[in-house]
Amino acid sequence: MSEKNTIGIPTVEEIKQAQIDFSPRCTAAGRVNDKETQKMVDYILNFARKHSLFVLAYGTGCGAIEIPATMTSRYDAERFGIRGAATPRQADILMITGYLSTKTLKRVIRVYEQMQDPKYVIAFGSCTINGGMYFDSYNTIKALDRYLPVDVYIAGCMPRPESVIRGFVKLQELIQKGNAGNGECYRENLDWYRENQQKVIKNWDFPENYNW
Amino acid sequence: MSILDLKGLLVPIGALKQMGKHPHTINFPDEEKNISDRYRGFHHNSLEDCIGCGNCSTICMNEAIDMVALAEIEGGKGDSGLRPRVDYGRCCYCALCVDVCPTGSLNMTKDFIQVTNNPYEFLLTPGKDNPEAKEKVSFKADLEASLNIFDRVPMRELDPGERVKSFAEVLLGYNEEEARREANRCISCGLCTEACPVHMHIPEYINAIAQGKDDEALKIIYDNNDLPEVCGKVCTRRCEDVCAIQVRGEAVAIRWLKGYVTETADNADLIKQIVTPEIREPNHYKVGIVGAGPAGLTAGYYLSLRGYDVTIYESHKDPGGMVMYGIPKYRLPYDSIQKQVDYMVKMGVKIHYNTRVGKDISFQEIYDNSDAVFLGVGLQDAWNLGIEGDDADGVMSAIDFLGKINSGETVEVGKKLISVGGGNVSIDASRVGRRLGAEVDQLYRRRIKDMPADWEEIEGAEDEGVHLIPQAIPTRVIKDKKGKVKGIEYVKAEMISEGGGRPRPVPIEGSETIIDCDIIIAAIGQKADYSLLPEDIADKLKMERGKILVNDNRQTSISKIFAGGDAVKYGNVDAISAIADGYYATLGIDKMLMKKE
Amino acid sequence: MIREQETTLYLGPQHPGITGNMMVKLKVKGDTVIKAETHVGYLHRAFEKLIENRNWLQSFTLLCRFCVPEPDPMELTYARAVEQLEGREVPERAKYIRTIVSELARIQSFLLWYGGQSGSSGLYTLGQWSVGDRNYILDLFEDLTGARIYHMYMWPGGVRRDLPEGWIDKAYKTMDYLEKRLTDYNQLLFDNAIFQKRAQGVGIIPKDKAIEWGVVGAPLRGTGIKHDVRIDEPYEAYDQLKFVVPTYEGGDVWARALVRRDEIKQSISIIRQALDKLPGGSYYNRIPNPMKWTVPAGEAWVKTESVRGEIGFYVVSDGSNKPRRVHLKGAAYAHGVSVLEKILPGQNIADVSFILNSLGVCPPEIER
Amino acid sequence: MSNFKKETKILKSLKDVFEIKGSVKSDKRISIKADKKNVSSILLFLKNQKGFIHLNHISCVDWIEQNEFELVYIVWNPKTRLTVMVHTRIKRDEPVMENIDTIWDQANTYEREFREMFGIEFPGLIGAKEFILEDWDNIPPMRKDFNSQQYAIDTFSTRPGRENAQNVREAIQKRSGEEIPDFAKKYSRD
Repeated sequence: MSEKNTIGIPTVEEIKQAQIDFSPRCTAAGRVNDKETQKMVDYILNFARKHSLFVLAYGTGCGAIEIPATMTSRYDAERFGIRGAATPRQADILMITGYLSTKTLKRVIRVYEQMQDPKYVIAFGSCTINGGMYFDSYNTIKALDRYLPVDVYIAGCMPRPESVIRGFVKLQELIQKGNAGNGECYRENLDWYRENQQKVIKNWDFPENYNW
Repeated sequence: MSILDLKGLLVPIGALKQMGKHPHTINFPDEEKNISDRYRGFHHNSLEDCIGCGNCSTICMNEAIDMVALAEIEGGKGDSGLRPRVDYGRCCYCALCVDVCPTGSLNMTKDFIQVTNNPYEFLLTPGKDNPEAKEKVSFKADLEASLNIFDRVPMRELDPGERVKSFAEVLLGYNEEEARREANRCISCGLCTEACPVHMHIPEYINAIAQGKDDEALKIIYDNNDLPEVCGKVCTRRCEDVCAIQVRGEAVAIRWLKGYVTETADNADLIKQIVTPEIREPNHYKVGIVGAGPAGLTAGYYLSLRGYDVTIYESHKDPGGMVMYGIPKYRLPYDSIQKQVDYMVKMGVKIHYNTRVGKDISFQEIYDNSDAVFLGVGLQDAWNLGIEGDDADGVMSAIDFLGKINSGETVEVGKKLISVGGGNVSIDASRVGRRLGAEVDQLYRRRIKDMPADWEEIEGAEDEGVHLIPQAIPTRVIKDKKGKVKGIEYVKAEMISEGGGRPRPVPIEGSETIIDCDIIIAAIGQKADYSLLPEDIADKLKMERGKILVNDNRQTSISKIFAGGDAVKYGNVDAISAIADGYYATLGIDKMLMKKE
Repeated sequence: MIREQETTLYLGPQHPGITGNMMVKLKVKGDTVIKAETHVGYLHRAFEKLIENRNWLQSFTLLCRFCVPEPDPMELTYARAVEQLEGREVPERAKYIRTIVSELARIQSFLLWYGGQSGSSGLYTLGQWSVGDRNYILDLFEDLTGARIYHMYMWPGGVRRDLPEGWIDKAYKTMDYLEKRLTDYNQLLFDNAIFQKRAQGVGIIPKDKAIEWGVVGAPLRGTGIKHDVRIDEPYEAYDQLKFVVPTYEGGDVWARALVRRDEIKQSISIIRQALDKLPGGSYYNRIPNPMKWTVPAGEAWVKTESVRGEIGFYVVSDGSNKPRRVHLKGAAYAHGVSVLEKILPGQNIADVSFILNSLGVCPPEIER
Repeated sequence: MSNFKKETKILKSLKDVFEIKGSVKSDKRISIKADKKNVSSILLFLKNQKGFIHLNHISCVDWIEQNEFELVYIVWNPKTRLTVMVHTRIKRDEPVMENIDTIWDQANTYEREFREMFGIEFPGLIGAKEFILEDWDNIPPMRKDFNSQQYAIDTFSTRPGRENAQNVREAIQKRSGEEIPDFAKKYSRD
């Protein structure tokens, strides 16, 4: 390719840097301890956690339509120890099933903050990754990880039950390795998240303290 | 209803009969469900078939598809060198991109699972990042269900029987409705602009036609082509060869659309009114132009728009050069050229007719009086057949033949005319021969599909009764006692390809055939005549194989002399290349003279 | 002695029974609702705004997302509106295929409704069955259109692709299977004393007010009034097929459930007839190049009988390549707000989501 | 046309009582244009005298070029199955329209939506001001002069990583050295 065409086009490094600046990524929860005994305990804890995933029954967007199909007899997600939970206090997983309108985002943040550690977030579909087909809508957020730490993204619009199951399996793997559950990271970076959240949510009437 | 509704309590228990039945659960991921043959999963793009037209990127309402440069794709004529990259943080899997793909290279596959904790991993360049998905292509760019319209709006033309009776124009041109419909087929990718020697703004003017703004279209056309009506009728339209639609269908009729627009302005005043180009203040530089052919006219027009004092010297009595004298009037009516030249004269171009440089005025005089000279002399002399007896009375070159006919002289064609060659010129000669009432046979060395002439011309000739004899090499002209042509002898040839090159015709021994005829028209190429140049200039001017060498600015080895058109070694011999030469010489002259200040 | 006191109860945004988020603000005394107020907007994506930025064909991919459980009627209505504006003919075969697809969509949505209705009354087994069986219809869709939920299949001028090979047989087989399963569903739901007791006499819509209130679809037919766009203003191939529009008296949840139960049967019969009669020929009347496609200026009001009742599209064109306005009137627009607010007072708190489901409220259809 | 007997009859009876322009659009569709002040009496007349008891739809179109909003009331008669579409135009500068939720309750929902999305006032309208949006502080979003894409860019962040995309037309133009004049650029593909 001739040199003429590359003028004004950012290089790979520049793009990488922009991505790093864009979102602090909460990946490892850092629960892996050096001590041998602690390692053993962690292993058992993670094993137990990954086999009983309680999903908060809060479908925020169109992706929720494949959740019934996943949960019911044909795909039967209960094989993996996944089942619904009615309230955030009991739930381990928050599913963001697609687009989030700003009005819902406010509720979702409250829900997320009410959940007990360890807690996981699964993002469904294009909309959570880069805005999806609502990229120019004035009422939906575009990149979910600016507002909440996300553990697993699933591609699709909307993800098929197979994709959903694969997403849960991936989450289980991450849990076993101790690489999932970003509640702590969220707390540490709370200021950064709050700044982003408040940019979108105009009337900020949340309780002052985080642990509520 | 009683409190103890026995039936209502017992019947549901009957559902227990389902117990022990094999569940219909799919044990994903251990067991996979069969994905349908039409599933819309991730994309796959056949990188070789893709031409980078970017139509997928345009139709995508989610702005999910970017066109990016890939290291392994070079690009070239008819290929932008870019390939689509899909952002699965945007894609909604609607497959509109598949249905608008003109080449059918973009398809969707049965792959749909991507799970990751890194949100930056959802960019995929189909075909490059997932070559293995080729086997799993499911939702295909179906020709039948495509959103592209692959069939051209047919052009109305005269009935072949009617045609041979007169020199009336064969193609009747699009009417407004047809032009809009045809313009609507264009996907505005712009691949064509690169193939066009002068890089006309094709997508823009077609878009203007589609929107019903013919005036704007004409204005855009005149931006870098001052003879659009000539091009609209006789252009070799290399643009249509690289049209994105042409890959699986018929190319957009770019030439005919241009013809349609130019015909909407049917006199010079109207053109002036519509085009209203910006004319710069006179800058007192003088430019002399030799030859009022397409190259000379173009240079003259654009130079005068830029404020130069331009004078064109033309040896004939009419402008247009080869376009005027070499193209029969059923293809390009006299009015078409005259109208455009009138317009140019209105814009300030001065043309001296019947002024042969070297005879009526010396080249040295022009050279001394001008700040720059443009040579657009063209190829005036034809090559002889170069076989025994080609000096016979009745053997003539197609250029002479067509020139005579076009300037109103009569040529006695007798009963049988033989035309030799396979280019547009020889087809023209054949078809003119038919119109003059002769029977016509046309001899060509290679196969019909090798003919350099336009397919429409070949078809037109056959429709009108021209008898094509392919793979025939003339060997001898037979004369009668008075030295007049009596017949022509040719041998049949077979095509032999050696070393992967273009197949070469090789004569078959003993296949000599003789056809009786009254006149033989040879159209096997032309050469330039530089006798007008004084010796010292001719010596300094660098040539190669009889053609003048020029750089990108059409500047010759003598910095003050620019050259263009058929006489220059720069691309093909056709009107649009000549126009391009004239246009780029204008830019070159402008650059040279303006730098001086 | 219990002291009765008024309390405010916020039901939602998320609650079982309906597809999508919506909040109902209830004033309750004891466990009886006194006043209800609907709050929507949790799923507002500004479709109608976005469509102004997209051309006629691009809009069509957004439209099916208006209401997730029933994307097809939206596509169909829009396609018909555009065809009406343009005066574009649809081939006979396409009309039949469209009829089949709309009826399949009706069945799959009803099966999902079975799940919601039984779930909100505490009967989870039926949900496991019907939602599981719904997958077989989604499989049919997948074979036909290439996607499970958002088909983007019926577009202006016809349908996108012809029926694939062997699809008709598969469709017949699926219909046979479903018809058998309907008896099982009856056994679990309609013969069940729990459901009968919870559904009868709950959430009554008065017959004399129903039309004026804007009630449509199954809830309207549940009051004994027979109105269905498929017979009022027949479209596609409905005027060539035989079917009955079931009605039940009562106007309560029970009557609405019975209407839906009978409609599945009718839909199966319609699909069988359409498959039998399916004509040959072209399936798609080509639209021009979508990027340059303009639609003549004008307006169209087109109604379709969707799963939840009558939906309509008000489409305005100003002659350009983008729609001026595409305005959806969803069935839930009246059901979810004004009708709900009228029938909830006097009901039990526990019945609220039950009633919501039986009205077929789809919040994304209200706020779009 | 003789086919549209019922339709013409309704139209005539309307024309007798009110000052309106109107025509029968197609089978079962009657379209009339009325002045803003007449709309509620026309709707009342249709509902009480002519049996159009079902309010199908109310729509609003922003005709920013003419500086007007168009309101369309679509009513339906369940007996004759006819539809009447009543169009009226109001000024964009003073967007006030008569409240008709006394005629049909569900009109209240539409009017609340239009108040929020178009900024049209309906005097006497009850119900919370915020219907769909929450804490909206910009111009009403469904108005044509509100640019949704620009707002989205300003408010929400787009994920970086795609900046190396190129425009096909520009890439070819750069390669071939073509110069597109300004007056032609608006016809280029975007």
